[in-house]
Amino acid sequence: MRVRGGMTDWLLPLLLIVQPLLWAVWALSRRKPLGGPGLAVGVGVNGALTLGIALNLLAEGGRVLLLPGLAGDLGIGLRLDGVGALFVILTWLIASCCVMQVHWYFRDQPLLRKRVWHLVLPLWSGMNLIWLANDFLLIYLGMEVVAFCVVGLIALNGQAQPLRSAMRYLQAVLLGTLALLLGAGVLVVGHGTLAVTVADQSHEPGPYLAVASALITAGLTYRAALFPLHTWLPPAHGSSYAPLSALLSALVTKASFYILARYWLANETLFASELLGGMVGVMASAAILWGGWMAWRQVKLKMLVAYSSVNQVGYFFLMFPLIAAATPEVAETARNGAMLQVISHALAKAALFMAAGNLVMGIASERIDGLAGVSRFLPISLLSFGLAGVSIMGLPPSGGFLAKWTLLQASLGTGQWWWALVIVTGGFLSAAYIFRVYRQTYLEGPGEHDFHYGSLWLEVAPMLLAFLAVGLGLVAGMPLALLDVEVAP
Amino acid sequence: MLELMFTLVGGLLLMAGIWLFLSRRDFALRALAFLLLTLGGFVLLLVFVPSDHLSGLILLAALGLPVSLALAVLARFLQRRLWQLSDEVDPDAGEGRHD
Amino acid sequence: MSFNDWLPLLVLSTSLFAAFIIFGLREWQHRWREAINLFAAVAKIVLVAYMGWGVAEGIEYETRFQLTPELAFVLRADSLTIAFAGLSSLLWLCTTIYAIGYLEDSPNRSRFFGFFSFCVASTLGVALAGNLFTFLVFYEILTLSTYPLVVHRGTEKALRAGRTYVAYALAGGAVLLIAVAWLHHLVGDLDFIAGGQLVNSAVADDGALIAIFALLIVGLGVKAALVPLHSWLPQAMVAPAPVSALLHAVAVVKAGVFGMVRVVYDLYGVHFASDLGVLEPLAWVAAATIIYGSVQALLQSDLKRRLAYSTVSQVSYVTLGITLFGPLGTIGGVVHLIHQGLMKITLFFCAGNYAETLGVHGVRALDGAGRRMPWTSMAFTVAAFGMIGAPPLAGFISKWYLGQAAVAADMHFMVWVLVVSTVLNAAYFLPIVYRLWFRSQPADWPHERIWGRHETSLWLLLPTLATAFFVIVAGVFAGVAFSPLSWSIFMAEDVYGL
Amino acid sequence: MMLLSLTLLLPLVLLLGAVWRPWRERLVWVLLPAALPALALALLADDALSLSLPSLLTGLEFGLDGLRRYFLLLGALLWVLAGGFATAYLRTDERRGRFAVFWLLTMTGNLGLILAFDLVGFYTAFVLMTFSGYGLVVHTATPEAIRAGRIYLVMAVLGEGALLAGLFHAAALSDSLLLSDIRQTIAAAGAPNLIISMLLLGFGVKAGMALLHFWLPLAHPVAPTPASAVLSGVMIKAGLLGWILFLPFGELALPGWGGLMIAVGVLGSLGAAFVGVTQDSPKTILAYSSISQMGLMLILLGVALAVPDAAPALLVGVAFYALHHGLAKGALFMSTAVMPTTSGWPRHALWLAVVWPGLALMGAPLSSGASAKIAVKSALPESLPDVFLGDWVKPLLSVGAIATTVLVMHLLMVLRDQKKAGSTERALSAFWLLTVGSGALLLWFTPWPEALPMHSGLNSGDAAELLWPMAVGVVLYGLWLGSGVRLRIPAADLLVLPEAVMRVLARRVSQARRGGRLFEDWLIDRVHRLGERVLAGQPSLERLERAMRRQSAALFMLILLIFSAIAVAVLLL
Repeated sequence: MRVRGGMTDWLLPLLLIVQPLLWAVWALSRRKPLGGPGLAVGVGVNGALTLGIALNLLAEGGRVLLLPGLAGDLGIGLRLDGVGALFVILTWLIASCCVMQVHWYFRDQPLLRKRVWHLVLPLWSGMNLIWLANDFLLIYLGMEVVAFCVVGLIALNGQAQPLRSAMRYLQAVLLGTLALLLGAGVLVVGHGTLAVTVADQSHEPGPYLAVASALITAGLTYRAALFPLHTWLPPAHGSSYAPLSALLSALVTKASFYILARYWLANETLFASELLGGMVGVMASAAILWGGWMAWRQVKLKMLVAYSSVNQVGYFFLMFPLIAAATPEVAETARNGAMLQVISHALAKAALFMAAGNLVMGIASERIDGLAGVSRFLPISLLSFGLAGVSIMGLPPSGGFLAKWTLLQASLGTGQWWWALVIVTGGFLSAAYIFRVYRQTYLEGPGEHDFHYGSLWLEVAPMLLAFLAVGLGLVAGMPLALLDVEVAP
Repeated sequence: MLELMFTLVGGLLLMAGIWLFLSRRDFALRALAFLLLTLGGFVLLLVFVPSDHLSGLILLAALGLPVSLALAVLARFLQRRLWQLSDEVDPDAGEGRHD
Repeated sequence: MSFNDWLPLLVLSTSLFAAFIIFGLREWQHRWREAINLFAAVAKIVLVAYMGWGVAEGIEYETRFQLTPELAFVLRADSLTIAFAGLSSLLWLCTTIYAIGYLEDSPNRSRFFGFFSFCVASTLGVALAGNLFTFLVFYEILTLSTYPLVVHRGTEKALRAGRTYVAYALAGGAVLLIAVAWLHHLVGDLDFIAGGQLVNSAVADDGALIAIFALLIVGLGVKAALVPLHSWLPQAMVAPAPVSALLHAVAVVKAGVFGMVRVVYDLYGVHFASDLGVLEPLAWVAAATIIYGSVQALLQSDLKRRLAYSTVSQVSYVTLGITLFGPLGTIGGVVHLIHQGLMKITLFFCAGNYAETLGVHGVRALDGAGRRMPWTSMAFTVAAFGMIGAPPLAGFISKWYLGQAAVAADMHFMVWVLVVSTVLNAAYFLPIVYRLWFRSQPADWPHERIWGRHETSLWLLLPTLATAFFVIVAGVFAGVAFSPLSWSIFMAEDVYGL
Repeated sequence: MMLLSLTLLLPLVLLLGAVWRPWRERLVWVLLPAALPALALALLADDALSLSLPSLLTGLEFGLDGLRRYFLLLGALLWVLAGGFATAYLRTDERRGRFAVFWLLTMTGNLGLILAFDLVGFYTAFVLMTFSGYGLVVHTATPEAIRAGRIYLVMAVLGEGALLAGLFHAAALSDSLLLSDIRQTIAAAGAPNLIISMLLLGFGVKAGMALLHFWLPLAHPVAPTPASAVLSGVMIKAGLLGWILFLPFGELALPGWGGLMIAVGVLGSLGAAFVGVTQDSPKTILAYSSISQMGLMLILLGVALAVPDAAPALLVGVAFYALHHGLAKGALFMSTAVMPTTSGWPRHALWLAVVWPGLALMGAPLSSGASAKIAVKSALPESLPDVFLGDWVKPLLSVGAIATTVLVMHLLMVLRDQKKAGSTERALSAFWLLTVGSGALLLWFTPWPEALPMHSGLNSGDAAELLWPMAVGVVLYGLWLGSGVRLRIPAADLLVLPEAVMRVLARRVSQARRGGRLFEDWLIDRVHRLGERVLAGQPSLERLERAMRRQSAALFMLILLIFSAIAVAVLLL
């Protein structure tokens, strides 16, 4: 229900977006870097806010909060509905685990610990802004905040290689967002609204909507690292610190997909996009195959996990061709499948990166074949890597499997059975590179390795996330129910 | 008359952007070229916009373009920082699998 | 949710909890590990026996969770479940005792026993699965839980065998996933019902159903080692003896065949399947596997590889049994599912004993082992004659029913397949029995280990003798009430509604 | 009822003792008593007797009827006497424990199959007897014994396979497993050729039918004497009993199959005698004599099959003939191992005891052979219309008798030359004499009321019938001995051809085992190597990735143009 919204409606979402910023300012003002309790308080507050929004949503259903005056007419404001709330909860979950992991990972590097918070926390608020924004302007704002923070995080250790990946990431961001901006401009000119769900303001399809969709889709595929435009992601995530790349790969790439999904889900009926969907589908299938193949060939553990992201992003984007060709309820199955895939991938990828970080730190070498005989030394990290791998491969009982199953159902529902083949081959390829790592861990090491032990706390977060990723398969009912909370038109 | 002037300026900006984009291969300038392209796009859009939607376009351009400019400057700064690290080798070298 | 609803889940979770606890144990806590393992095994047998008694009385056990609006996770116990669950829980106890003795002082035992009980949990999951989706879930988990067991030794050869195994198993799983998804799309959620689910479904498109059946059989055929898909089985012989015993006698191979039994009887319905005309080609594939497996077994000089190919051949008896339309075929197939488990596990235990005690792996090196290890060799002889199908042992019962079923279903060629395979079985088992008993001992064994008075450690010997004893009892007392044979007859009755 | 279960259970219970080493050493002593219950059952039990065990296997039924009684009497007598003989014969042999185990197993199998009333029970006992018989054959573990054992086992397994096929078809036709019902259903189903041929082949291997007899002349010489006595006396009769119980005698006229059986029988009796004469070891001659006698019995069965109404009498005749042949052959085998050392009249008396079973075989008057031959001749129908060799049966039987006489004469001559080989042990001679005596005396008083009436063969008509074949035989043997023709045929005559084939096959298998890699192993290695090569090499993919990375901006422009082109195209169409 569209309402200008009194103060009470604005309080919770606004607080949710601003809280991480205030937390960052507080962190900057202190001389010593943020200690354990400080972090715990911040996470607790954010958790409470997230919970508040989710409960409020379940109680009163979805609604749109528009800014007063001119901005309101253009549709600028916040949109509270199931999908947004789900992603806010997901962000809280993963960001808090990453915060804990960062805190323990940089235990003996106070300087870095000081600098890292003023990048991570604004990133968190930028993400929350993107999830809840109703229009392209706020989305653009959120994307740029996230971009600034991510560039900083990638280039954190100041060596040449990460710096170069940061440059490449910056180029991707700049070009992608400008295309988004131009698309929004065409939208404003054509339909006089900036709102993502154009249907709220006007209902007749037109040339402006078609051109705008093309521009926006192109821009966001670049930011989301879909196949031909994926090249910035592996070096960026592969070379930065493990907990940070966990945060980046689990959340940041999802933002662009999230925006594009909202746009398509809302306006797909307005612009007949069978062909565009097919093109995105082709790129997605190429991403699955290429990502899987390159991941299987990698020598370094973190590069393997990074390329696995390229592989998995392909699965999300398979949703678009399915929506384009589907009847409403099959489109809903496709959406559920894609969202489940996003959630389980976010959890699994974060766990994978953190576990990989622990393993790399333990055996002091980036290479996979250095992992021989590690099963005796780091069992818990290995187990979390294994469980997360199960979800990535899409084997039961993980969330990945249920997502793969739902996408299969959607693909068969739309009659385009070839996407099913792509999904299954992709599953096989991801099994290939995951088992390549398992294989090494079972190899009996030559003699006694000079492993050095990190702190035990480092292994808690990946284990928790891995269990969530695998357990998602059994409790998938809840997130899907949340997805159905819509904004009444 | 005003439309004609706007289309002329928009077209000029587009041409400059494309020329800059094709001529230099380093990041910052490429970013700048794309910025010019988008600016040209906006100016052309001004020709078609009905009067009541003008405000939305202005708002969008007013916010978007400066931020993009800032990003282009950040790209420039990072590039110079990169050279300072005296990594004279081709910036793309060492990206591959083997290092 | 009365106790009857929680029982299937309880049966499943006994070994799941055992797995998690054992994973937590440190390497040196082997007292604790053995205690938990044995307790879980015994508890499981008691529960399955109770459930078996209940099913015989006609009580309905079902645990059902609704994952998504149209997808349910169902665990149900019916007569076929009890047959397979009973077999796997009984043999799990024997194999656990055997494994404790076999891996006396080897590394990574917590990891081994953790995945060991995890593997049995997934096998029981396969047995208890109430609908096709749950079956698929546990079928895939089985692959995951058996991979670490195959590569347990950590040598290059073991890992290569592991890679082959995973490639085959996941490919099979992928094909099965497509088939199940397609069937689910056509017909919706598919509970296993005694008379078969698709008989009364509205799907008119027989072409699709036949294609789905083919995909299902290929997916299951990988684990059931049908001919073109069987090569992973001999390769996986690198695994330690208890693993190859459990894998080949009970867990992986039987899961595949059990799946086929479910698909033909409880999903398609045997009448509907034979009208579709899908049973005939499957019978030919099974026949080809039986003959190919026996011939290959003849050509193997390594004992475990010979037993592996013998498994490839023997498991297809069950598939053959299913495809022979008629109650006799069902009885023969299901009873062989149980008997083959008993016989094969005994053979692998003996192979393990010979390898562990005398360091003997080749068939040629077994001369005179009968004199040095009389009890193990006696068990081997009993199981070998059982496999050949010599009465009064268990193998004869199943061959007897299969033979009659082949005639009843007037597929006379299958009688010749059974006869030729019996002769081939004799051709590759009798020379071994001859070497054991009628050849003199070599001067000294490759690397012999002495266990005081007994021929080998009791941990290894007792399970072997126990399973050999079961082979005899299952054969001789086949007429008794709760014997495998009468249980299969009880099962065949409600499949054919006699 | 109790006696019946005791017959089967006693040997098995004694076998349990074999597990404990000291008890197994003394197991040899218990061989004789183990068979006593069977003997008591044969002599004392009344006919209508049955024991059913529903829970064993698929429901076992045991019992006794008139026809089986002959076989039981033969079996019981021989197992008792040969058992005692074996105890004495093997006192010094250090592997006697193992021999005793196999002996008891074979005995259980043999007695079980005689008493079995249901198909599965019969087949179980049959298989048990076959496989444990192997243990007796290879007891001496000499190279010849091993070879004989291997051939015995190969032929036994092939026979088993054929039998199994036949039984599957037979069992599937009838719903009940009782042997009598099986016979009815086979007859009712018009005696399908497949079942009849499989049963003939399956039991033929065991009964030493012509062309399936190769294992017999090899197995008997190598086996210890008591074992060969039992092998020839009782075990090959199991094949005969199998034919009698399964083939539909008296219910269906099968002239075709009858004719075939007669032809094979003739081949067997004459061929075996011919080869037997050329042998020089007494046990091999005896083996060929058994094949020849089985050939005769096969002829009689062929006639019974062709003419149903003559079947009942003929079957009893064959059973009686088998009883006579078993005892005579057992005595002869034992005599090969016994050497009378005394001189003067005891020497001649003992020599007569050796000759007497031979005379019985020839069918001399006053001997068991005479009454058997007369009983059979009286049961033969006059004419056998449209049956191959139908009206030649009587002459063929007499030709058979002549051949037997020649063979026995040859045997006695060989025994006379080799007398020094036997051992002088008192007990051995005692059991040997007992066997000869039982053979001779038993037939004079009928063991059970409705058995066949005894013909002493003294009245003129019968005597002439019996004597002229003997006379012709003696003359022929004299001529053959005079002519000095010495012919050497290897022991298992025609086996040379199949054995060569087997040897080639075995070499191919061992060669495949050693060197030849399996196709599938080779395939899997190729796949693994391919995997490794892909992982290591192929920089082309790497170059493509780097090129995409360098040109990502241009790529983005391209994607942007493609998308807008699609959007415009959709608009225009």
